[in-house]
Amino acid sequence: MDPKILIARRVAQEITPRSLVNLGIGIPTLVSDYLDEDMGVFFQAENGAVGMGHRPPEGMTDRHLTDAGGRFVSFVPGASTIDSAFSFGLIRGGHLDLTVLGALQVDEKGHLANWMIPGHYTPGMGGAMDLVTGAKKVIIAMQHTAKGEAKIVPECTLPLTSERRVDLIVTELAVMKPEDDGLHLIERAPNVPLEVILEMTEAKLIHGPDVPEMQIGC
Amino acid sequence: MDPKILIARRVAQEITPRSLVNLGIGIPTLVSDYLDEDMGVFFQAENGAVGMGHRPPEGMTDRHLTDAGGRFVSFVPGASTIDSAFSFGLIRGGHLDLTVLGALQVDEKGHLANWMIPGHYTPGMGGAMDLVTGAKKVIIAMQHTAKGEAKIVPECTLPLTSERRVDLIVTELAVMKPEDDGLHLIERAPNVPLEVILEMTEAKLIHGPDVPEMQIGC
Amino acid sequence: MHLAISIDEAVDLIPDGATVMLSGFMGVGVPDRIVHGLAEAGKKDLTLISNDTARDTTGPGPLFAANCVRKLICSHMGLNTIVQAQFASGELEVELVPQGTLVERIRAAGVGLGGILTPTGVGTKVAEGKEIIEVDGKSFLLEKPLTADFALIAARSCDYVGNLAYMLTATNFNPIMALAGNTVICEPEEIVPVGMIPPDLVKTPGVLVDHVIKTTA
Amino acid sequence: MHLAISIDEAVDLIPDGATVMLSGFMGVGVPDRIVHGLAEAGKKDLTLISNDTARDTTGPGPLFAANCVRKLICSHMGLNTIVQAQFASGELEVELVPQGTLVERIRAAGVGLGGILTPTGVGTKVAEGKEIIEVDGKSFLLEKPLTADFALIAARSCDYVGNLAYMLTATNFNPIMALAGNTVICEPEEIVPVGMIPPDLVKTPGVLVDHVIKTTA
Repeated sequence: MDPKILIARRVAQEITPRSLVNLGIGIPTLVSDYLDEDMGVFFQAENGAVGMGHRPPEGMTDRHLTDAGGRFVSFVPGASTIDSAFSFGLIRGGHLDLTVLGALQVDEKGHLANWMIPGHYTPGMGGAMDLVTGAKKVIIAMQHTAKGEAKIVPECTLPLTSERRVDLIVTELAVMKPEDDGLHLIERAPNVPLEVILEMTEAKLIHGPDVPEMQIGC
Repeated sequence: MDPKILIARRVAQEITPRSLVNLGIGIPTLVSDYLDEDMGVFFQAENGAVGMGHRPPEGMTDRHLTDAGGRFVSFVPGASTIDSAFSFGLIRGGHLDLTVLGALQVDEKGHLANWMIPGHYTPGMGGAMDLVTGAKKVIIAMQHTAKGEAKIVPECTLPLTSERRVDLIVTELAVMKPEDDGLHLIERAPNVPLEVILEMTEAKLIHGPDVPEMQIGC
Repeated sequence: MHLAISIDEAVDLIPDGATVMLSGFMGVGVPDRIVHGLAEAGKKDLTLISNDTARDTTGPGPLFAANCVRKLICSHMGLNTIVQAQFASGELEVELVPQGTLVERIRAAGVGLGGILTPTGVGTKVAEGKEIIEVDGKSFLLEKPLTADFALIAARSCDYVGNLAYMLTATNFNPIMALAGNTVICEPEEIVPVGMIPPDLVKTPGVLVDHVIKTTA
Repeated sequence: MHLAISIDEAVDLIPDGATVMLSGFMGVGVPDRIVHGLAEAGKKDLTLISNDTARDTTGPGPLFAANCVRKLICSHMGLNTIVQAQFASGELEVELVPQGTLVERIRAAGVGLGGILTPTGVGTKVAEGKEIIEVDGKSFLLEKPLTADFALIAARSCDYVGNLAYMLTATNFNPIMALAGNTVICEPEEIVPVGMIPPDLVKTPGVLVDHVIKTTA
């Protein structure tokens, strides 16, 4: 299975019925493809969309209805629009049940760095700091390493996005959960040996003798 | 002329076209009766009405459209409704051009006391503190004295409504304006001698030899 | 999606001693049926957060007549004689808050801010015991967020997602309290099918609403 | 009441060096005609407050292509290559603000609050040089109000009172910036007679709007 699809499918399992969910760009966006529409999940975007549906076909787009990337979307029945202050009120106020975001680094404390590489061009944090600080649950969905460099590290060397501990990290190799005592390895991807995960991870991973496999029933 | 009507007519002269105005209960409420409707003034109420018109006739009332006292009102063309946070955003944010309020006491510094008499039952300040603190212009419309007691005093003995200096005080005897150097007597009511005003006022009034009469052209 | 519940079911959700925000302004935009339900059920020791207390028999009035309220946080209680008597006798504790501060404290709780910095009340009795924060040479009162176990709100229209639309001045505190209650219960005048309220007319997205009350008993 | 003005008249109101809030989100809900007007007029040294910089030719893009902007306050400038180049060369000064903080700072200015107390940014680079306020044991950043000489906003519908209604996600920053500009200029898609926008559909009361731009040149 494509690593990105594996990650998206695993993250989709974390989404509960009727919840309000914000998906970041990249892999997180794919998550909505693996959800049962009957679950009544509402997708929110920073620009004030509550209840986004699929991209409409050519000829049925409207320039007043877009996602946070400015791409045309549709609305599901029961959708609504709110202004930017209200949108971030939902995010900061703990009304957003889940945000799924990418990362540059995550560390043993569950701290996230995903907006800035000093010395490089920084496009801006957009809504990321509010999302990570305010959402009820934060899941990081990312490739386990970047060009061979570890992304799961003992302590973030890049500037943090928030002081808040993320709730879950899902990669194509593993599922990890930061807790008070450190970063727990809780699942392996199908057919991935424990040793491979430990080798690809600079952070110390806490685990028992048997780490269960993800159940993603392909 | 009835003293209350005199006050209301004089205050009405202070209202500029197309302004947003909040009228308190009592004498201030009368002010709207003496305005030309062509002026395009919008009356605002704390409960979120922007553009209140006259009380509708029996049979044309609606329980969803009331003023801040819960009384039925109508809307003028171009009226709108806003929520309570927005309503006080207009008030506190300096978007309200004028508020006209009653007073228990006003003093030489232009400080207002209109919400509490220690030892007596205090119904609550409602929106008064926000109105006095936030409106662009605050006019006090009141009877010059209360049961023989002076209401315009050297320094308020009752708890203040705000630290903000009110802009104008209009009574059935005089118009007064608080400035940096004290309280200026700027107009006399028709046929009221200067001595009467000075006698009825505990505060020191600054005035020239000739205090002009109000021009209210009855 | 919500299965609408009865007034009795809604009343049963609210225990004695709960902190309850009740929307409305001088009796307008108040969820009257649930107010009567709480009064009839004889709830005790509620802390009530409400702009005002309307009159003896309107708005929150029935809650005082039935001795449900131990503490009241409001901006005005002027026209309710029962409130006046209970306050005078000492059985009702009252905290008076300037109206703009009240609604903004509720909003702050709802949108995850640590409090508000307001010029209202600086230099008055309202400032007593409160922190003053200087910003660029100006003084502001630090007023803390105000939350509640329950927000009881009224709407003109509601769908089964819980989306709410309000009407005219019955809007008032409703959309703000809908942000701030841990559990939000809405008493609508009508419930319509999902999709019938245009997205731009929704003032409270259904994600904020926990329970919708049936329009019939 | 407002007599609608032309784009040229609106452009003439805005001097070089002005601080300008421009609404919109990735090019949606932006008053495009006035943006082009300012670019064509060759305005200089503007301070621009905008959520993002969209792309080279959309949203605020033309202002950068015409070298109108000296300082930019935004939450994201990722997809505009001209902004990127001007920032790299040092000719454009940039202040990055978290999006929720940006909109709430604008609102604070508009509603007369002394600033906001937000948990966003605490413990990050964003907190550098800023005051931390403790409220009941939790830390919040004190972020100051953000105002502007002009707010340039876009609306779906407008009447001659200046009442505004927005459409779907083109709403975004518009109603908030309408509160915070010293002079508010609106570019509507349509102007309708007074009374045609129902009171509950008005998201920005006309009292906030100083100038309305004609829908035809």
